[in-house]
Amino acid sequence: MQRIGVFVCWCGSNIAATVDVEAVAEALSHEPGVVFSANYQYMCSEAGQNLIKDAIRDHQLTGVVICSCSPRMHEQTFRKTAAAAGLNPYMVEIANIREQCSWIHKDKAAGTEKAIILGRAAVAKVHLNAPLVAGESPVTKRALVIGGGIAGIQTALDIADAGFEVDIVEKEPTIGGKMTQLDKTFPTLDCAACILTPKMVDCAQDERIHIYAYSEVEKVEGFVGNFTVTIKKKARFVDETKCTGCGLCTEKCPQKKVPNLFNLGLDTRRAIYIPFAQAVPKVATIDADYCNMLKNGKCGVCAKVCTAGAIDYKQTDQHIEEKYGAIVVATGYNPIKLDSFEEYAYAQSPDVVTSLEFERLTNAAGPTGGTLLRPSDGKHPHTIVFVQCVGSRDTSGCGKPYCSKICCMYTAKHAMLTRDKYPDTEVYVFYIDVRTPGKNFDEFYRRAVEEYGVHYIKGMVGKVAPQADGTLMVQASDLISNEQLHISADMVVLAAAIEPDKSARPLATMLTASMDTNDFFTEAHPKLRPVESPTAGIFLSGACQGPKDIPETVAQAGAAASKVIGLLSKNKLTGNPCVARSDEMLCNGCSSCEKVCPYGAISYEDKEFRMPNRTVAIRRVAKVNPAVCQGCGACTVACPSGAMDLLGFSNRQIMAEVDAICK
Amino acid sequence: MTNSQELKETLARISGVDVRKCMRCGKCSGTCPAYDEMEYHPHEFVYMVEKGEIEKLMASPSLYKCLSCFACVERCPRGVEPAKVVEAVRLLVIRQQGCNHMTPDQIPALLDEDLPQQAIVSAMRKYSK
Amino acid sequence: MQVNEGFKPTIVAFCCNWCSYAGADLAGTNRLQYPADVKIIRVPCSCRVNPLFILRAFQRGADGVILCGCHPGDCHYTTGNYYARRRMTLLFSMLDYLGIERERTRVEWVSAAEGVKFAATMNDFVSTVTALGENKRLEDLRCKAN
Amino acid sequence: MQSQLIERAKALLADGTVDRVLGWKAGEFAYDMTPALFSSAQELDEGFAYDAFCGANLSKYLVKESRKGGRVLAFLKPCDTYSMNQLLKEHRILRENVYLIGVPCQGKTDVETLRALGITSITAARQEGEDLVVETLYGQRRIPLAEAMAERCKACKGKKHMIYDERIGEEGELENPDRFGQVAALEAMSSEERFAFWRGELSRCIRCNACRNVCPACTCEQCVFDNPASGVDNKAAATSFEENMFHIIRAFHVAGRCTDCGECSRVCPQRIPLHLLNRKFIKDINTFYGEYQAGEEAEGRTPLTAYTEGDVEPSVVYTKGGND
Repeated sequence: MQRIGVFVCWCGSNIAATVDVEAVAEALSHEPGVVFSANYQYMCSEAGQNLIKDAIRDHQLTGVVICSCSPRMHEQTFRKTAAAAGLNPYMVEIANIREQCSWIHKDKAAGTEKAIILGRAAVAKVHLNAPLVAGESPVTKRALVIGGGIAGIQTALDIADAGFEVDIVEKEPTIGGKMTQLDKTFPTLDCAACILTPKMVDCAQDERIHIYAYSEVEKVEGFVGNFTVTIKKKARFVDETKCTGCGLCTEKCPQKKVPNLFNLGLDTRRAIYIPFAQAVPKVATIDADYCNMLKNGKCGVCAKVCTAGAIDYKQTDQHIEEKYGAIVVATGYNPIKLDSFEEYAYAQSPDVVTSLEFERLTNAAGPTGGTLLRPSDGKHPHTIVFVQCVGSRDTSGCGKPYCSKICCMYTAKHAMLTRDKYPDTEVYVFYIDVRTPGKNFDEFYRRAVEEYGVHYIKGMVGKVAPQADGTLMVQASDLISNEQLHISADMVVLAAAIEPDKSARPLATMLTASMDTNDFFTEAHPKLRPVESPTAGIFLSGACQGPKDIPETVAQAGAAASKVIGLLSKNKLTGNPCVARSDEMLCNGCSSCEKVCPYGAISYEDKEFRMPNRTVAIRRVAKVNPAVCQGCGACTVACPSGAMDLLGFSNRQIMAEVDAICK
Repeated sequence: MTNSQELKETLARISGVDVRKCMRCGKCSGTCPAYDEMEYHPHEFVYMVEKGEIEKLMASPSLYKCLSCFACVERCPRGVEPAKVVEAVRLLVIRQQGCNHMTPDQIPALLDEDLPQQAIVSAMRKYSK
Repeated sequence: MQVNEGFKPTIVAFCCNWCSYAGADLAGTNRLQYPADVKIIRVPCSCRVNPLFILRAFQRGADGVILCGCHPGDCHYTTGNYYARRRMTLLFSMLDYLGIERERTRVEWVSAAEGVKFAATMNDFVSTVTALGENKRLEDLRCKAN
Repeated sequence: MQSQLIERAKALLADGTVDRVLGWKAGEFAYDMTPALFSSAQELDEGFAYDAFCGANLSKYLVKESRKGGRVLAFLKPCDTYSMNQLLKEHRILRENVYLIGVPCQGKTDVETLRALGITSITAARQEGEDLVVETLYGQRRIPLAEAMAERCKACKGKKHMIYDERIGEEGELENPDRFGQVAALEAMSSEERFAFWRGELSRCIRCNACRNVCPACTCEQCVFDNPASGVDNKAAATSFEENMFHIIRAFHVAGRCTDCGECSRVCPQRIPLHLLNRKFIKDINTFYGEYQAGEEAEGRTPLTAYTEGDVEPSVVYTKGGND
């Protein structure tokens, strides 16, 4: 029999006004096992807590029931109080008589009666409580960052700066991500490369950071603090340790007609290539789809010219297994495909480009050397129309229902820079709304209008029609002057919506991290835990969690890093002791529990059991890994034999509560 | 219920369009081939219905300028379907002229051999709502 | 529907810790009234609720049992409420098949932000069960005698 | 057929493939064919039988037999192979320790069915073409097989074996009987009528546990109803509630796993149509989550250990008026 103490809190008048706290304490004092019962103005106050501690010691209490506010509010407080008095913290139960009683009832008699019943249920539960001790697991002091864009780079740098080892896995041959393709960055207009490449170099030079470029995550096992990840290092047919990045091979390769994806296919490169001059690692990669040597064994020029002897046509994919304590997802975004927006003639005319293509066309390292020229004829455009919200805020099924967030600002940037460099160019921006919250953002947009004379027109483009003379007829509505405009343009720039990278969905499955319907990773709490995934040990950085601009991405990257540092600086992780436990005497080994476990916490082993007449039987039984189990209880109901139970919320405890309530 | 509210509800029923989904981007009007012929343009149709100014629309010749090409329906990013609103306002006018519903049992009497099947079906679709 | 004046039903509400229990707390914080007949049992997740618990409640004299969990897709444990949904659908259908009034059982998804929905749900459920009167088809007279 | 089975069993015993045989033998009377183990040719000759009364599903016995060492031969009728697969899925039978022979079945009869046809004092029965020939103390009776078949055989899932190591006879075909007519009829009743119906049936329950003990899905190491720690232990139903609860929980525990073999109703001494509870779950599962037949596969998830994001809400029970 437990020795239970009941403590009824007044919460000032919050409880005491509609619940007769004295009557509750008195009624509960007669419950079986209750040896002490008291009421007090504020149980959570220091004096209140001392009252509990003293009672635990003086009356040798083995269980405590607090009738107070919601356990979501003060369960931790009272558990600590009990622990301080030498009682196992899991011997404390809370009866919620504030949020779920005094605050919702006006009639004092009814409130008091209900409070007594709730207290009785808690007493009935405590009778069946057992001391629980949280399990501990070690922490591998190494982090994995998946994705090497600005988000991944910043997270890795911050983690490394705190003294921990970090690996970056990047699927492209170089880290840097989307930001490497940008020309200038809003709202300050500093050049993207100038602020990004030093960070890339820092990554390469930091001995605590290891970059797996041209690699992908293939398998993830384990749990917070103890992940085992298999990384596939794709064959680049160049020995990374030997290649000096001199680039000679990329000049001599005879296969010249490979679309240059770094420039979004606006020009071509060779079959062996280094994406751009500041690539990290600066190592050549052979594109197996185009290399004549790999395709039909006829060439070998790159091997001949390479003085370092780095070319290795026989290289194969490598699989590396590494252990990590934390994983950061930084898989980023891509502009959506514009196939379903025929009205903008993107596929028909090379002069209709996406904003990212426009970035390349204005970038000094881009296909035109930074001079803005029409892709079709290489002439200077005199009229440019920018269209916003192409596929954003689109619920028709063609695009994305959300706002892509970055388009208003980069379009203002494009328009402003165009007018700055080519004042003879007329620039129109068609918008639905201009959304510029952010420091110096609205000022930036207004400068485009007021100082640079960009024509902002409220309305949408309905149709872009390529004309015989090479111009583009843009038909659009001007909602303010209530007229339909027909603009003869030389170029049209589409602000395509952005979407999570395609690699995110299979990765989420590997990580058991949840995603929303748009394939953005879900955060553990939208406001209070914005950089953590609900799956312990998985953190989110950058646009994989939602559309973000660079400052926001860097801020989130730092936040994710600090969460990782917090985790890795612990030597041991203390788990939640309310986990599932299988009674092997009852277990059938049927695998029902394993199938419903979202965490892969259940495994099976063949175990010997002594049977009557000195015989031994081998049975398959379930085993729960307490470090992985999160305590949802799905397995307990899936189990037909009742072998699986949940500590802290056991079948018998819940039934005792049911009985007490229905009495 | 006021007349305008009643019209609004009838219109919502006939057209099946929720005008509140409109985010006023104007793409319908940007796309409309008959724009210059109209007094009220596609986006105004949607907005005026929302404001309850349906009688003004019913009186406007704009109604008959819409070609029912459905370009606005095709391109609306919110799936508002302005052309269906226009069609529904036309039907409201027809209703007011007393040419009300048609029920399936009225059809046999109206048939003649030269009438194309498609016309019967369209008429049925139009007058049965 | 006839309303049983004066009849106070016993209602057990199983609420998942992460959404519905928090939704109930929010209803309290907002001082939204619902009858004291509802008594909440906190469970970690809607998937923790075993059909046995529901039958047990009826056995011991409950007149209605309601299960509240996170909205499908929002489960703290990602998939718990999906399993709960299937289990409860089949269980309730079976109870109905056995001639137990189907209105005595209910599942409602209530998020932590839906204090208003929680209170409204409970008000509605209590009035439905009150109208049905005492649970007689699935009862254990020995338990009621106590 | 019987001699063919005996010959094959003898051969497999002789060549050491198996060391014992699970089959049927006559009990007290000719019509109570009972599962039995045979470990020699002599025992087979003396006792092994396979006739129209051999309805018992042998798969459940393999849960224990397959763990005893050695290898056991079991004869499985088409419907028994579903239970076999389901038990393999649940890792209850060690596959390497069993040797399965699929045997043909034209449908089985039982004494209750024959009694209802006015046939008593049975001494033997055999199939002759489309007829069942029953020998009784009062002479021979000949009845069309379709009439003599047990209730469950009239809703036979087909003559195709789902799993076997070897098969005797031709491969059968799947059939698509109307299994849910009675369930639908109940659903069509009012709530009060259904309650009255089930009370009438379940109140006859004497808690002999025959349904549980014969059920191939009820193989728990310890049943929750026998386990004092489960909180629902209950050896004998004392109230109407407990009569209901036992059958609701039993049906729920086997939901998604029940192959609809019909053994529960076959063995019930009180003739309670227990299979109508299981079929209700099967019907609901098919309607709500798509056609599913437990035991068709030896792997995969059952409907209650799976989900889709778009599953119906429990409120379907009120709105679709599921049961009326």
